[in-house]
Amino acid sequence: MLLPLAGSVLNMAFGKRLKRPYAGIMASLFVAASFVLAVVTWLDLLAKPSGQRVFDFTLFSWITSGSLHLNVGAYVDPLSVTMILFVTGISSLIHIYSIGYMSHDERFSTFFMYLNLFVFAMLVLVLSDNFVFTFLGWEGVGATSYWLISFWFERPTAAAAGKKAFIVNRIGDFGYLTAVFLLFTYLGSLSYGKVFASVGQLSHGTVTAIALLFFVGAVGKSAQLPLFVWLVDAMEGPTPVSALIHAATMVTAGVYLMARISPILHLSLGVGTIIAFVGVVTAFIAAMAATSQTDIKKVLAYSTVSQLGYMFLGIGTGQYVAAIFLMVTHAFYKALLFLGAGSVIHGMHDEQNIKKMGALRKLMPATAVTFILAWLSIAGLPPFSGFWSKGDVLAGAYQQSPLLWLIGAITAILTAYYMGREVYLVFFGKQRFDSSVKVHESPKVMTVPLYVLAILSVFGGALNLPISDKFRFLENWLAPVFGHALTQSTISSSLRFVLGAADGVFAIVGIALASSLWIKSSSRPAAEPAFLAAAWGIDRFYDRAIARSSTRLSQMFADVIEVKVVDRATMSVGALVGLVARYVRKVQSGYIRNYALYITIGAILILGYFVTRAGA
Amino acid sequence: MNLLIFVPVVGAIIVALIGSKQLAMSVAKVVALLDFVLAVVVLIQFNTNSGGFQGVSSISWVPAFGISWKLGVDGISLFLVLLTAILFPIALFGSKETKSVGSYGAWMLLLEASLIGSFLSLDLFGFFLMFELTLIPSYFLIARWGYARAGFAAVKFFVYTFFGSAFLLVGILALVFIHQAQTGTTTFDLVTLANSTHLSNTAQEWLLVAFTIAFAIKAPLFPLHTWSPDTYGESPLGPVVIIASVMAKLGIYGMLRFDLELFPRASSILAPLLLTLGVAGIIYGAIVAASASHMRRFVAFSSLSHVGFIVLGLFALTPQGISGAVVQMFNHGIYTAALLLIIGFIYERRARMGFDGLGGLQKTAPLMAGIAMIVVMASVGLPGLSGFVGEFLILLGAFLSHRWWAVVGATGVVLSAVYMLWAYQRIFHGKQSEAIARDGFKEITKAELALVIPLVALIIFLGVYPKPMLDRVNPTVNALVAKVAHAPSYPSSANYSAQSKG
Amino acid sequence: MSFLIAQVASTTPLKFPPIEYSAIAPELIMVVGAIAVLLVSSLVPRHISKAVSITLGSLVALVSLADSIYLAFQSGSPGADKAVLAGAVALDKFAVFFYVLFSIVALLTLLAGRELMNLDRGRITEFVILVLLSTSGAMLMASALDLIVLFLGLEILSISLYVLVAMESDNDRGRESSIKYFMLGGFSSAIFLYGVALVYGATGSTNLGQIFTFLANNLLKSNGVLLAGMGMILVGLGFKISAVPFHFWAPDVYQGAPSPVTGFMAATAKAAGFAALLRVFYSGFIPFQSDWVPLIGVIAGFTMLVGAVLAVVQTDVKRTLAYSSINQAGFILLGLYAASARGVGASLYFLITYSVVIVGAFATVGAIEKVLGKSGVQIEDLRGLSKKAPFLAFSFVTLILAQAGAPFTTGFLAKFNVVLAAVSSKHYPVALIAMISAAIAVFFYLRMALMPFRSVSVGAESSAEGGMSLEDSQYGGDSAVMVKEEISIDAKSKLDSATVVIAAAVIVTIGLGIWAGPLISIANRAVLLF
Amino acid sequence: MTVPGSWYLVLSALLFSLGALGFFTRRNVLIMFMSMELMLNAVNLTFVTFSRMLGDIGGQTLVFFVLVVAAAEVVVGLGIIVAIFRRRSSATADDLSIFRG
Repeated sequence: MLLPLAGSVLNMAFGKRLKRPYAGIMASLFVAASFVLAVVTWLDLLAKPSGQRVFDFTLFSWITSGSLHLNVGAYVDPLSVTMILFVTGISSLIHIYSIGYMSHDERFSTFFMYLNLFVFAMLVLVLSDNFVFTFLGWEGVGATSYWLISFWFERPTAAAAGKKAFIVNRIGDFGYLTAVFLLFTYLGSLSYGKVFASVGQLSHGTVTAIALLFFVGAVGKSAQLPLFVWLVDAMEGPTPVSALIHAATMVTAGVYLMARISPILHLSLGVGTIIAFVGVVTAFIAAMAATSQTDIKKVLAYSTVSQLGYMFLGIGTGQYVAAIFLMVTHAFYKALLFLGAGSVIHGMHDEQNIKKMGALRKLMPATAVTFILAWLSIAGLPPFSGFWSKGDVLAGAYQQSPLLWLIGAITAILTAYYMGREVYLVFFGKQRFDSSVKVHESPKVMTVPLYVLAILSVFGGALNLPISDKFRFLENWLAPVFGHALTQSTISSSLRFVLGAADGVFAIVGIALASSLWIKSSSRPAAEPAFLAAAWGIDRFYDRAIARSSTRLSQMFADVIEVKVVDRATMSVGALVGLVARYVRKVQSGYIRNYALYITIGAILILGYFVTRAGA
Repeated sequence: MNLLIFVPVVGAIIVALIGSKQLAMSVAKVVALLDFVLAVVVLIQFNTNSGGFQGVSSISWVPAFGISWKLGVDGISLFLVLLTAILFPIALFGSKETKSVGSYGAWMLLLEASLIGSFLSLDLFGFFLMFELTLIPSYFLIARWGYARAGFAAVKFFVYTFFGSAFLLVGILALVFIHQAQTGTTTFDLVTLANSTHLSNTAQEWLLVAFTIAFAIKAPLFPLHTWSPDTYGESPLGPVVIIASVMAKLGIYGMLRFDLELFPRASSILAPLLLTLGVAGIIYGAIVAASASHMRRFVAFSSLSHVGFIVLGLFALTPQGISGAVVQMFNHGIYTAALLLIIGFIYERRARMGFDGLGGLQKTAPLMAGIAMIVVMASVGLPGLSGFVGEFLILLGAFLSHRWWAVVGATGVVLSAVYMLWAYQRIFHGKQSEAIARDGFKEITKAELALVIPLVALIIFLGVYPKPMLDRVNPTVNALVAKVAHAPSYPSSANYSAQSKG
Repeated sequence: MSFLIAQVASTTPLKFPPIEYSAIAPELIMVVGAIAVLLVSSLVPRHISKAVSITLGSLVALVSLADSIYLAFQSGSPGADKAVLAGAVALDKFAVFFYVLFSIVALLTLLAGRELMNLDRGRITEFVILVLLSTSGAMLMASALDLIVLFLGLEILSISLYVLVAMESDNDRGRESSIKYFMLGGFSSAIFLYGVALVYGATGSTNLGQIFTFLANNLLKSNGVLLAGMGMILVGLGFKISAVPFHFWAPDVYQGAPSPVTGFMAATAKAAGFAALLRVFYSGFIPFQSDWVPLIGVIAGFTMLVGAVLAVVQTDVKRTLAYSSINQAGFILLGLYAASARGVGASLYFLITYSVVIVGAFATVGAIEKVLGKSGVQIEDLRGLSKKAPFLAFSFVTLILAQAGAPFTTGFLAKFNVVLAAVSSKHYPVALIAMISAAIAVFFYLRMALMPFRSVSVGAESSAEGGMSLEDSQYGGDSAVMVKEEISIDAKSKLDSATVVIAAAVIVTIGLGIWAGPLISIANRAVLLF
Repeated sequence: MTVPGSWYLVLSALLFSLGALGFFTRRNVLIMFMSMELMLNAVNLTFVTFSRMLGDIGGQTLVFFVLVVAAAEVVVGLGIIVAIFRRRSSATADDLSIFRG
């Protein structure tokens, strides 16, 4: 866990002095090493009987006050091991890829420093043994992603996007913190072990409140409605960042959190339903938006939002394993997609508009092939990994409510469609860019990770095959974590098969739709309504309704209330003294007779006062 | 303990006598460093198991009134003394004054002595004396070495805070006489007054209000803060670091030490009022900071917001809240100082305090930007950096006792991100402004680095491993909380007399 | 003569009171000293008459001081406090306290006046004589136990002062001040006297002891006459201490009078007024406490506020200091208002420290006038003083800050003390007003305190670079004074008597500000009345 | 007829008030000065009256003190007045108002 931190620190210290690729290689090595360690840990746990696959250790005491005792410590259970495995695994690949991708950047070593730091924060997030230390990672990924998004700070949009990401995340954090406070208020402890052991004592209302507040946190981090806006802007960051943070790891933190607090969710009332609906609606809305984007990365961004929606659908319907399964496979293929897109952008010399591409499959064969594999996977075409994971989620949704399933299904079609659109526009059709642009395939250091990810995308489904219980590796592995919180599947295997088939059909429909529309043409305004391109105008609404009005409010406070009210209240006291003085000093006329008169008046006042006392 | 105060006093005299330029300043620096070493010695000798005062020394001063020169340190004042001792060398090394450096150094040392004296004093008279004394060096420092409108700012600062201490004095005296009426002895000794004065609730409330007005102005707590933007804006670099980081803490320290210690009952009765002010400060400061166009004023408002947090923790009256407040006092001092130093560096290069005309500095000064980023992140309370520990404890503590205030206050977490990042973005991100592109912008120098690195190191260390600090703070805080929680209530003076008979 | 007395004695035996000359020795020393100065200075050659008269005058003051201190030890034993001279004069700690005070002020004034009075050679003798005489008047006021003796003291003090104010030749400003002071002083004396007459009518005596006995033992059918008399006495004395609304003369007179005289007036006349006020009201009218105490509170409040507020808008240094002294008078009244031993003790402490500060401050102003070569120094004129005259700048600032009540000066303790007394008597509102007025006052004190360090202009700044180190040596820790004194004096390479006065004032102000215990105890013990 | 003592007191009070009135209505310094003397003499009358009423000789002796003091005051006062108005044509008190505010 500490390795990436060490890498980051080393990079901070010596990165400048190292020659270009070595900083990256060093960073990659550290992450790879932690991947190895993760594997070791996994094997360790695997060796134990399934009931005892938890181990909790404390590094040192962090914050102590009153009855509060927070440690820096790790809580290793199958869930966190799953997380670290794929986090470190994918991170390693992305690190390696970045060595190539960032090779021309001035601040090469800084970039790797941030990346390492990010991985560190992510590991803290998933390994921590208490809510607050998790929060450290939680915020840490927020901060590092802020740095990474605004890595190209000279672009005002990048700077703004980073800031936006951080702030929107903070809104979620507000929920997270409040939930933590509630937990501590009622349970007096914040370590996972103790909280989950005693969560049963809480009233339903409290549990529900806590669950909801945590969900708010997750919504912020995982870019769900209504806080998804930051993720799309975050595409201003370098593409490996998009791949790492906004596809594979950070955004899944929300899902992880929800899975982590499954004992709480399980006890809450109706929160699951809320989560499921938020998830599925997000999935749908984002998918719709994805259909009309022209930026290669924005399509992927909306797609990510949409996929995250699926994950929450899984969480909400109690299908934690399905959600995790989807998370893992999504990490594979989405990382692949992003890296592929990065490869394209790299090859096209920073062109991101898919309308200005086309026919790249010949020029960039490796990228094209891997990208297409990822597409098929995300589209949910059997037997690619996406098919299995999405299938699990949708099946769970069906069990909960056909309505959820229906929206999910429509979204599945849309997913296949918009990804198809992108693939066709980028790799097929006619070349729509100036032939003076010398498009080139990416170097090995970038393509090798693509291959690895492609393999994972294709076969990742094997992790959890619904064929028989024996093949549900992931479910069996995670079962001790979720225990009774997991909603048992009541769907008959035949229905399950029908649903699976339907999934396959949806994928095909979507792909067919895309190919019919986009394989030849690059411009179909009817299929790209402006309001979808603008993501339903939600972002603009925020900008108008919140950002601008709060700016105005702030200005008002600064210019009017502070200056004219608060400060003036102070200054007017001083002014009053001056004013009084100016009036009173006129009394001081310089004339003896006036002074004598005042003396007399004073005397008369005194005598008058005594008259009132006289005779008493 | 006495040495901590007398070393800078003697230093001030020597520096004033030397007078000549370079040597005087060097001596001042050495003295400040020496005092820092002394503070460290105190830190090392501090016994972590005790919640009471340690190293108490007492000399009778004006026996007629029971005034003594009594000093002592506990977990609360320890870190404030340390903060003072850390920041003064930095402030002195960071000062680039060219005018009358001898007087400058002397005033600075005198200010240090008075601040440490205030933190250590266990006698109300001594405290008040030192509390007042802080004003004089600061006044001269601001007025003589400040910027264009420094005279105005200095007077505003002085008169405003002095006005506040009027209430403090009357409050102190009233307390002393109530004590005298009950026990027949006149004393200004804090411990005696705290332990053997019986106050009715009403009396406590009045006294608390009187004390708190003074402290709230000093802190400054919303809405008594309007001296701070002007003062921050016009002060020279060294003093502003001290005023923002240390002197502001004096107000909060006063609330903690005197309000809670002397009027525990009234503290819990009036806590909602103060919590409301704190929360209002959090939000108000944040909102105004978001529109500040002047970097120093920006810091003033962000401090207002942070002070709101500290007060929130303080009057939560829970161990977490108060510990958080103490920790945050220290940490806020550290990162505010760092922030002001960085602003100072920028000012030195650009000779302007406005945000306008800046931008893209990260390009030519990445290291400075990186340090600024750490500081900014500490200030928004990023876990792992020092700001978080305090903020989290404060909010948690407040949540335990006054839930809704904490919830509203927690929005400050979001707001601080808004204004801090906005400011950062304006300075370091974006395209370089034309002026910057033309004139260039120098990277942080080694000398400057030497100033901020200790602060940054503290920010990180205390964020990751705040235990040493909490270990020292907690016993004191627990004792204090216990005291407040078990404070007897005398709804009226009649009850008291009944009690005293029985 | 003897036969005449014998004759009368034979018809109606007249009882002569025993005359204890030792009891009024300080007064006598002053008066005799004044005559001696007159004689000696007219006998010595003209060119040394100045030196002679000043030296002799100072000696007189010193002797008086020595005698006062001797008396202080005399009166130290309990029961030694007594009324002498047929009950007309008191020899008690209270009186002795003021003897000491007045002797010190006289000494300081003479020394300061030596350098700072702008006088013809011969007239310095007059200055010396008048100072000594008016001091004797003030002493008489402090020790008087009879209202008529009090009146005599008042007039001796005042008449000498009228002349002192107008002393400087070719100074019309001084004359205007003088006539204002004279006319209004006479007017208020008349009121005072009328008050005395009414009190006499009501009680049948002008002796404070008898008045007290009478009031304590008789229930007045109608107290109207007495109260009216009391009120008028209050007006008359209120005038002397420049309490609002009887303060109007003070700024005009302070501004116009020669600086050493202003300092003398501000210290001696005010202290004498307070001495009389304390004596009369606490030993005579104490049975009517409930009637006059609240009034004092109101007057104190207004005095503090008016002094502070009006000072804010002034531009002339001496005028500002005049308002400042009005403000201070309010604080002293606050001690009276407390109507307790503590309060009176606080007032006395305030008075003595204030006297030293104000004498020093006006001496400094006088010296500054001399340095700048103009009278009527404006606050703006102080710019750049720290470079021209670092010692003066430093002293000025210290004494100003002492008046503002800065910590580690006597001013702080003085204010602290009276507010303490007020609070101990539960006079919270007025105590608060006091502190608020102090906050307002701080505004102008600070303005004055900073001005010497302001540069005259930007150009002058750079040219004065050389003088910078000097200034540096001047401005440091408060307690650095004593050591620095020498340096700055060396720097000026001129050790004149005014400098000594200023230095002494500064040293006392800071020294006793830190080592505060003894003086407070002395002041507290001088309280005879409870 | 016998005149009650209180009549004298009223008279002296009236005289005193008259003096005071004269003091702050007249502008000629000399007349103001005379008004002041009138006030002092009103006081003397009061003293004498009380002395008679109380049958106490003390009050009458006091008058002598007052007279002496008043004489001294006259000397000094006139001296100052002469000094200041030597160079002026009138003796108007209102001219003396350099100092104000």
